[in-house]
Amino acid sequence: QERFTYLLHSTPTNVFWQAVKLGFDSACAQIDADCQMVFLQQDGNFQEQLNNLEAALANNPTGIITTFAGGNIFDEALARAEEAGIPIIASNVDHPDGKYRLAYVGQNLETAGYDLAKALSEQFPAEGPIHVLIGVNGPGQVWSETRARGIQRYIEEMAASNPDREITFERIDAGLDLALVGQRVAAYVQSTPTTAYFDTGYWHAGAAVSLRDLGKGPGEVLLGGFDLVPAVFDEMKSGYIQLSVDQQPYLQGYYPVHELYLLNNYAFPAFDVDTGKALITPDDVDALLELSAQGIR
Amino acid sequence: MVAVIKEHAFPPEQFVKPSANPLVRCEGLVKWYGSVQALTGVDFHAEPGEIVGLVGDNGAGKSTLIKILSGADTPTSGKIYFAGKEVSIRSPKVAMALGIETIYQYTAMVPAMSIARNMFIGREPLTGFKLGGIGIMDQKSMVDHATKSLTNIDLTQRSPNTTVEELSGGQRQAVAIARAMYFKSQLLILDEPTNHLSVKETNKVLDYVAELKDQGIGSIFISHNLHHIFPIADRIVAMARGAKIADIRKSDTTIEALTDLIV
Amino acid sequence: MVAVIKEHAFPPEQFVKPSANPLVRCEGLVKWYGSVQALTGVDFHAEPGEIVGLVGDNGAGKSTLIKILSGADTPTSGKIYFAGKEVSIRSPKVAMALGIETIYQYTAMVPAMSIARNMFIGREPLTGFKLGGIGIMDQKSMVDHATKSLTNIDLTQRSPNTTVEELSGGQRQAVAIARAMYFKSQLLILDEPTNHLSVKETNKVLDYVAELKDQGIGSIFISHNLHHIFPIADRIVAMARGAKIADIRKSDTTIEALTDLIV
Amino acid sequence: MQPIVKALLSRPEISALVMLILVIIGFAIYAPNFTSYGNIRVTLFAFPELGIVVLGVGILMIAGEFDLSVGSVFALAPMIMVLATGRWGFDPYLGIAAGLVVALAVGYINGWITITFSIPSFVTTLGMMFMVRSIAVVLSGGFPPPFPSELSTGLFVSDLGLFRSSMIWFVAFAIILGVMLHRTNLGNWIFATGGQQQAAADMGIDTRRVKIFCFMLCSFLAGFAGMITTFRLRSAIPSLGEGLELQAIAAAVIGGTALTGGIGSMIGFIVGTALIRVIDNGLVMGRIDASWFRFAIGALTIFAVILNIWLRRRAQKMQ
Amino acid sequence: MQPIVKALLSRPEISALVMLILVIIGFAIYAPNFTSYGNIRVTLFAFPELGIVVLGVGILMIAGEFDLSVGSVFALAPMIMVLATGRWGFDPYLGIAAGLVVALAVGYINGWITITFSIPSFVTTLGMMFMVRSIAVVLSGGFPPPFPSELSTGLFVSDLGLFRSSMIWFVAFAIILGVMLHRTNLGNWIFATGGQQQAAADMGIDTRRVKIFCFMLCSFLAGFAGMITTFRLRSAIPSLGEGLELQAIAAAVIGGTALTGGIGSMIGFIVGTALIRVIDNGLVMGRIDASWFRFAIGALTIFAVILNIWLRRRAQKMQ
Ligand SMILES: Nc1ncnc2c1ncn2[C@@H]1O[C@H](COP(=O)(O)OP(=O)(O)OP(=O)(O)O)[C@@H](O)[C@H]1O
Ligand SMILES: Nc1ncnc2c1ncn2[C@@H]1O[C@H](COP(=O)(O)OP(=O)(O)OP(=O)(O)O)[C@@H](O)[C@H]1O
Ligand SMILES: [Mg+2]
Ligand SMILES: [Mg+2]
Repeated sequence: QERFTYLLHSTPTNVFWQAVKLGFDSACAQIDADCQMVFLQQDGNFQEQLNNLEAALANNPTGIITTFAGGNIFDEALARAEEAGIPIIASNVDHPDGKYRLAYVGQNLETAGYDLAKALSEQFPAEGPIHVLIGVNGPGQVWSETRARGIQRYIEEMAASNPDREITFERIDAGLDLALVGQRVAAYVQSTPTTAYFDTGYWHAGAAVSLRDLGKGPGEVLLGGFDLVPAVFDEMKSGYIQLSVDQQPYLQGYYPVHELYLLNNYAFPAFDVDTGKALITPDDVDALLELSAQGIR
Repeated sequence: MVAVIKEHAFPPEQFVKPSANPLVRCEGLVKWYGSVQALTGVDFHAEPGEIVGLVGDNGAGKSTLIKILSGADTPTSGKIYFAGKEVSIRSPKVAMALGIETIYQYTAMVPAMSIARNMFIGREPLTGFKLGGIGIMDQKSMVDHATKSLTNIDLTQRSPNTTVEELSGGQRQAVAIARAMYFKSQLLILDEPTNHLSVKETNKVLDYVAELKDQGIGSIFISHNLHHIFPIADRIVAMARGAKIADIRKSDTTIEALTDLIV
Repeated sequence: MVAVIKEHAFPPEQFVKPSANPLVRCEGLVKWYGSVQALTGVDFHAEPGEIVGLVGDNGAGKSTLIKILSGADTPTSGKIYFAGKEVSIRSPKVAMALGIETIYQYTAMVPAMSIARNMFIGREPLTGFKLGGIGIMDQKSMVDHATKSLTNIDLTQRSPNTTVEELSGGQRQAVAIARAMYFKSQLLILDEPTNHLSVKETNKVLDYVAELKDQGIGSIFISHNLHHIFPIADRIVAMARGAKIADIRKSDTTIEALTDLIV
Repeated sequence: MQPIVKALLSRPEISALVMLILVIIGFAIYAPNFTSYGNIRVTLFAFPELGIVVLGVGILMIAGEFDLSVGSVFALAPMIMVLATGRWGFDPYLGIAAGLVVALAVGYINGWITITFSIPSFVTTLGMMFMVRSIAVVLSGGFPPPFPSELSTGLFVSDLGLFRSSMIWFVAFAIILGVMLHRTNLGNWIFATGGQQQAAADMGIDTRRVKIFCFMLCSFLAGFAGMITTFRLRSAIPSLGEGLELQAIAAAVIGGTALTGGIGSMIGFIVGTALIRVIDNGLVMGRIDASWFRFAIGALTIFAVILNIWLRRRAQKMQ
Repeated sequence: MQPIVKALLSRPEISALVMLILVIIGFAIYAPNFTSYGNIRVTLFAFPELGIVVLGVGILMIAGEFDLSVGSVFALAPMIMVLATGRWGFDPYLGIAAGLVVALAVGYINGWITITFSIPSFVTTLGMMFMVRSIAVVLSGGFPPPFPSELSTGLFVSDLGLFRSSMIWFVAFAIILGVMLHRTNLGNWIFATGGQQQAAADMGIDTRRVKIFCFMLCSFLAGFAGMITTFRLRSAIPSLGEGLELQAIAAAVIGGTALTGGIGSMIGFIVGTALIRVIDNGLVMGRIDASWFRFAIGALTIFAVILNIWLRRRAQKMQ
C-alpha cells in the first residue's frame, strides 16, 4: 500500500486548501493509498512545515508532496529523502531552483499575477488616469508577494508604454480576513479614486461586499483576484468581480498522487502540470457553480 | 502530629460545659492543611448573647476554628450544631443565613473598590425591580449608609467613594467593622478586630460588642490583648497547638492567671 | 486641607528640641497623595540610641512619615538630615545603606517565596565568586540563619522552606521581625510590629528593642498600644491629621495623660 | 473649571475618550476624507462586530479570567446557524438559536474546566480555541456552505444610512451590559470576584457561578458578533475571526481593563474598540505602504496609550 | 516510599514531568514509529528553537511581565544577520552580533516604555510585535534575501547524530539560566519582583532594572533562537515565527508558570516546551486527519494540564 504525505504552508481554515485536500483525498481513495495532509497552525510559519516534513520522513512514506513557499529551506531534509529514495513532487509553489523534486504541479505565481493584471487591464477606461490598488494579503509571504510582484510588473510596463497617461499603483497590507480586507479596501477607495483592486487571494470577495456598502455600482472599481470560493462566485454573478484566476486546486492535490503512484508502480517518470491557466469571468460561473458546491472547482 | 497539651491550671474536666441550648456547638473539629494539623479535635460552644474571648499563641488554630464557623473553610472532620440542629456550613452564605457575621483577620476587602461598594458586597440593597436576585443597586442608600457607618467609627474625613486601597491600615479595619456593625446578626465573630486600630476606635469596637450583648447578640472575640478581651468577655477559651487548653468563666479567673497561661 | 490641631496640653513651644547631633532630623515634611495631604509640614528627629514612640489616630500620617524615612516614599517637600548631613532618601536601598532598617505595617513579604528567601530579599549571602554584585546564593547559610532567627522568635515548628502564604497572621509578622533583627543597623523603624503577635512574641519584640538600645541602636516604634510603647520608649511623639501634636520625654508625662491626648 | 477637568480626566475612561478624540483630530488633519460621510459610515459598519466581542472579553477580564476561544466561537456559531437552517432544515430562528446555544455551551465548558480543575483559563481557552476551530472546519467540510436564503439579514445588518442595524444591537448590548456592570449587584460581584477573589468568597459571593456566567456571556457575544459578520458577508467561512482573541484583549486593555482583573469599564471597552478601528481605518486612508502598515499600527497604539496615561497624570497633578 | 512520592509529586515541575512521561508512553503505544530513532531525532532537532524562546518568555513572566514581540524578534534578528553579512559586507561574527544587539535593543525599548509610562507590557509588546515584524518585511524587501555562504552553520546546527549543536546551546542556556533563576541572588530578585513588587521594592530591590534585564534577556533569546532556525532553514524569512508568542506563553503556562508572576521554574519551561512539541509530533506520526488535527492538539493540551493538577492533588492528599 502507498503511504503519501502532503505538506503545505497554510492552515485548515483556508478554503483554497480544502479544495486541494479534496483532490488529494479522492485520488488517494482511487488507488487505496494511506494519505495524510499536514497543515500549519499559523500561515507562513515555515519552520513548522519543516518540522512536519522531518516528522513525515521519520514515518518512511512512499512519497512526499510539498509546497516550496518557504524557498529552499527544505533542501537539507530533502537531500536526505532523496538519498533514502523517497520520491518528491512539488505542488502549488515550486522550488526556487527546481531542485529535489521530480515534477511541479501548480501555477507560476508571478506569471499568474501578470496575466491577471493584463486581462483585467482590458476593462480599464481608455482615457484618463489609472490608479490601481494592490492588496498584499501577507506582506513578507512569498505566495502573496510574488503574485503582487507579477501584477505590479504589468502595471509598470503599462505605464512605461503609455507615457502620456498617468498610471499609478499602490500596495496596501490588506490582511487575511474577508471582513478586514473589505474594510480596508473601502477606506482606501474613500480617500483615493481607484480604477481597480487586485487581491493576491480570494479576499476580493470581501472588497465587493464593502463596495456595495459604499453605494458603488458593479464595475465602478474593477476587482480581480485568485481562486474560486463560493463568495467569489456570488460576487461575480452580482457583477462586482470581473476576473479571478483559477489555479484549479483540486488538480494540485489530485495529480501528484497519481504521478507518485505511477512512478512507484510502473516507473512512469513524473511530469510538470501547469494548473494555473484558467481565467474565470462571470460568464463561466453558471457552468462552474455545480462543481464548486462540491469543492472541486 | 499529636497535640501536646502543656500542664496547666485548667484541667479539661473543669472546662465550662455547654448549656442545654447553646447557640452554636462544635464537636471534635479536626482540620488538616496538607500535612499541617491546624485543629486536633476541638470542642467549642457559644451561648446566645454570650461574649466568648478566644486567646492563644500564634498559629494555635484560632483563625482556623472561626473560619470553619463562618463557612470560609470546611473542617476535615467534626460536627457543628447551630441552635440545636446539626448544620453543614459549606459557605459564608450559609453562615450569614444562619446569622453569623464575621470580621476576618485579613479584612475581606476588595482594594480597587470603593468603601461603599465594599460594605455591601454580596448584600447590595436593590431598588425596586429584580429578577432572580439580580437588580439595580440602590447606590444612594449604599452611600448614605456607608457615610453614616463611617461617621459612627469616626472616619468622617473620607468620602464613601474612596477606594479601599487608599486607606491607612486602621481605616481599612474600621471599614470592616462598620460593615459588620451594619449587618446585625445572631453571632458576631471578630478575628483580632482591634489590630491597627487607634485607642479611640478600639474603645468604640469594645463598646459596640458590649452593646450588642445587651441586645442579645453574642460574639466570639479573638485578640492577643487580654486588656481588650477581659473587660467585655463572659468566658475565655484558650488554645494551643490546635487544641483547647482552657475554657473558663471570667468570674472564675483573673487577667494575671490567664496571662500566665498563654505566655 | 489645613491641619486642625486640637487644643491640648502640649503646646508646640514645649516640644522636645533636637540635640546638637541628632541621628536623623526632618524639617517641614509635606506629603500630598493626590488631593489628600497626609503630612502638613512635620518636624521630627531621633537621637542616636533613642527609642521614640510614635502614636496617633488612624490616618494621622505615622506610616507616611516613616515611609519617607525608610525610602519607600518620597516627600512632596521638606528636608531630611542624617548624622548631620542633608540626605535624599530616594529608595529603600539608600535608607538601608545609611543603616535604617524598617518593618512595614503591611509586612513586606513575597507570599509565594519561602521564609528563608524572604528574609534575605535584596541582601542574599553569596558563596565565593560574584560578578557585578550577582553570584550564587549561599542557601545553606540562608536556611541556617533563618532557622536560628525562627528559633529566636519561637517559630520552631515551621521549616524555613515553608512559603510565607502558609503562615498564620502572627507568624508572618514574626518573620518580618526576625529579618529586621538579623540585619542590625543604626536605626530600626517598626510600624505597628506587635499587631497580630501573641503576648509572648510581643514581649520578645519589646525586649529586643530595649536590648538594641543597650547596644546603642535607636528605634522608632509605632503602636496604638501605649502599654507596649510606654515601658520602653525614651520619648513619645504624637500625631494628628498630618501634624505633630506632642513631642515629650517619657519622664515628663504619664500613660494617662497620653491616653487623654490621643483619645 | 480646573477641578472639573481634574475630576474628569483623572478617570481612566474619560482620559481614554479624550485620547481617542485627539487621535481622531490628528487623522482628520492628516488624512483627507477621513471625516467624510462615506468613511464614517464604513467605520461605523465594521465597529459593532469587534465591539460586541470586546464587551464579553472585557467583562470576563474584569472577573479575572481570559478567553482565547472567542475567535473560534465567532466562526462556529454562525456556521451552526447556516448549516442548521440550510442543510438540516431548521426554522431560521431556531437555526440562530442553535448557534447561540452552542456558543453558550462552549462558554460553559470553558468555565467549568477552568474552575473545577483550577487550571489557568489561558490554557483552557487556548485548547478550546483549537478544538472549536477544528469543529467549525469539520462541520463546513472545509468549504463555506451556501448561505440559505431563508435567513433574512434585516434584523442584523440592514442599512440604516449612517450605520447598520448591527449598531443598534451593539448599543443595546452596551447599555444593558453597562448597567449590569456598573449599576447592578451582579456587576458588583463581578468586580469583587476579579478584584480579590478571597474577599468576595468570604463575603458569600458564589465566585464560581459569577465566573461561569461571565464565560458564557463572553462566548455568547462572540457567537452573536460572528453571526452579524456572517450576515454581512452572506457567507459562513471557517476561518472567520482568526486572531480576534488578541485583538479583543488588546482593545479591552487599551481601554484600561486590567489583565489581572477587577478593573475596567464599559466606556473603556468602547474607546478601546474605537481606537483599534480608527487607527486601522485612518492608516489606510493615509495610504500607508503595505510593508510599513503594521509598523504604523503598532506605533500609534503604543502612542495612544502613552498619551492616555500622560493626560491622566497631568490631571492628577492639578490641585 | 510514600513520603518520597508525595514530596516529589507535590512539586509542580515534577508532576509536570510525570505527566509528560505519561503522554509520551501514550503516544508510543498509539503511534507506530513514534519512538523510532529517526523520530526522536526529528523531535530533538526542533526542540531547542522553541525551547530557547520559552526560557526567555518564562523568566520574564516570573518577573511579572509579558512579551508578545518574541515572534517578530525571532524574524528580525536573523534578518539583520543575513543582510549585514550578505549585503552590507559585515564579517560573519559581526553580522551575528549585529542581529543580537538589535534584539537586545528591542527588549530594552519594551522594558523602558512599559516601566517609564507604566503601561501594561501586553500593550507595549503587542505594538512592538507589529513594528518589529514590519521592519523585518521592509528590510527584506518582501522576499527572503539570499543566505550568505560566509555564514557557517556549524556552530549552530551541525548534525551530531541524535541531535544538532543547537541542542547544546539550549542545554547551556537552560543550565546557566536555571542556575541564575534558582540559585543566584538575581534569580531571587526576579521571583520577588514578580511575586510582590511592592515588597521587593521596599526591601531595596531595583525592580525597574530587574524587569528591564528580563525584557532584554527575553528578546535576546528570541533573536538567538531565530538565528538557529534561520541557519537550519538556510533562509531568512520575514514571516518567521508568526504566532510564536502565544505558543511560548502557552508552553510556560503549561509548565506551571503563573500569568500573574512570581511562580515558575526551569524544569517547568522545559516540560512545557516538550509537551507542545511531543503532542505536535505525535499527532503527525499518528496520522491524524488534517481537519481534526487542531481538535486533538487542543484536547490533549487541556487533558495534560488536568492530569498534571490531578497528580499533584493526589500527592498532596497522601499523608
Ligand atoms: N492555608 C493554609 N495552608 C497551610 N497551613 C495553614 C493554612 N492556614 C493556616 N495554616 C496553619 O495552621 C496553623 C493554625 O493557623 P491559624 O491561622 O488558625 O492560627 P491563629 O491561631 O489564628 O494564629 P494567629 O494568632 O497568628 O493569627 C498554623 O500553623 C498555620 O501555619
Ligand atoms: N497611597 C495612598 N494614596 C492615597 N492616600 C493615602 C495613601 N497612603 C496613605 N494615604 C492617606 O494618607 C493619610 C495618612 O495615612 P497613614 O497611612 O500615614 O496613616 P497612619 O497614621 O499610619 O494610620 P494607621 O494607624 O491607621 O496605620 C490617610 O488619610 C490615608 O488615607
Ligand atoms: Mg489568626
Ligand atoms: Mg499606619
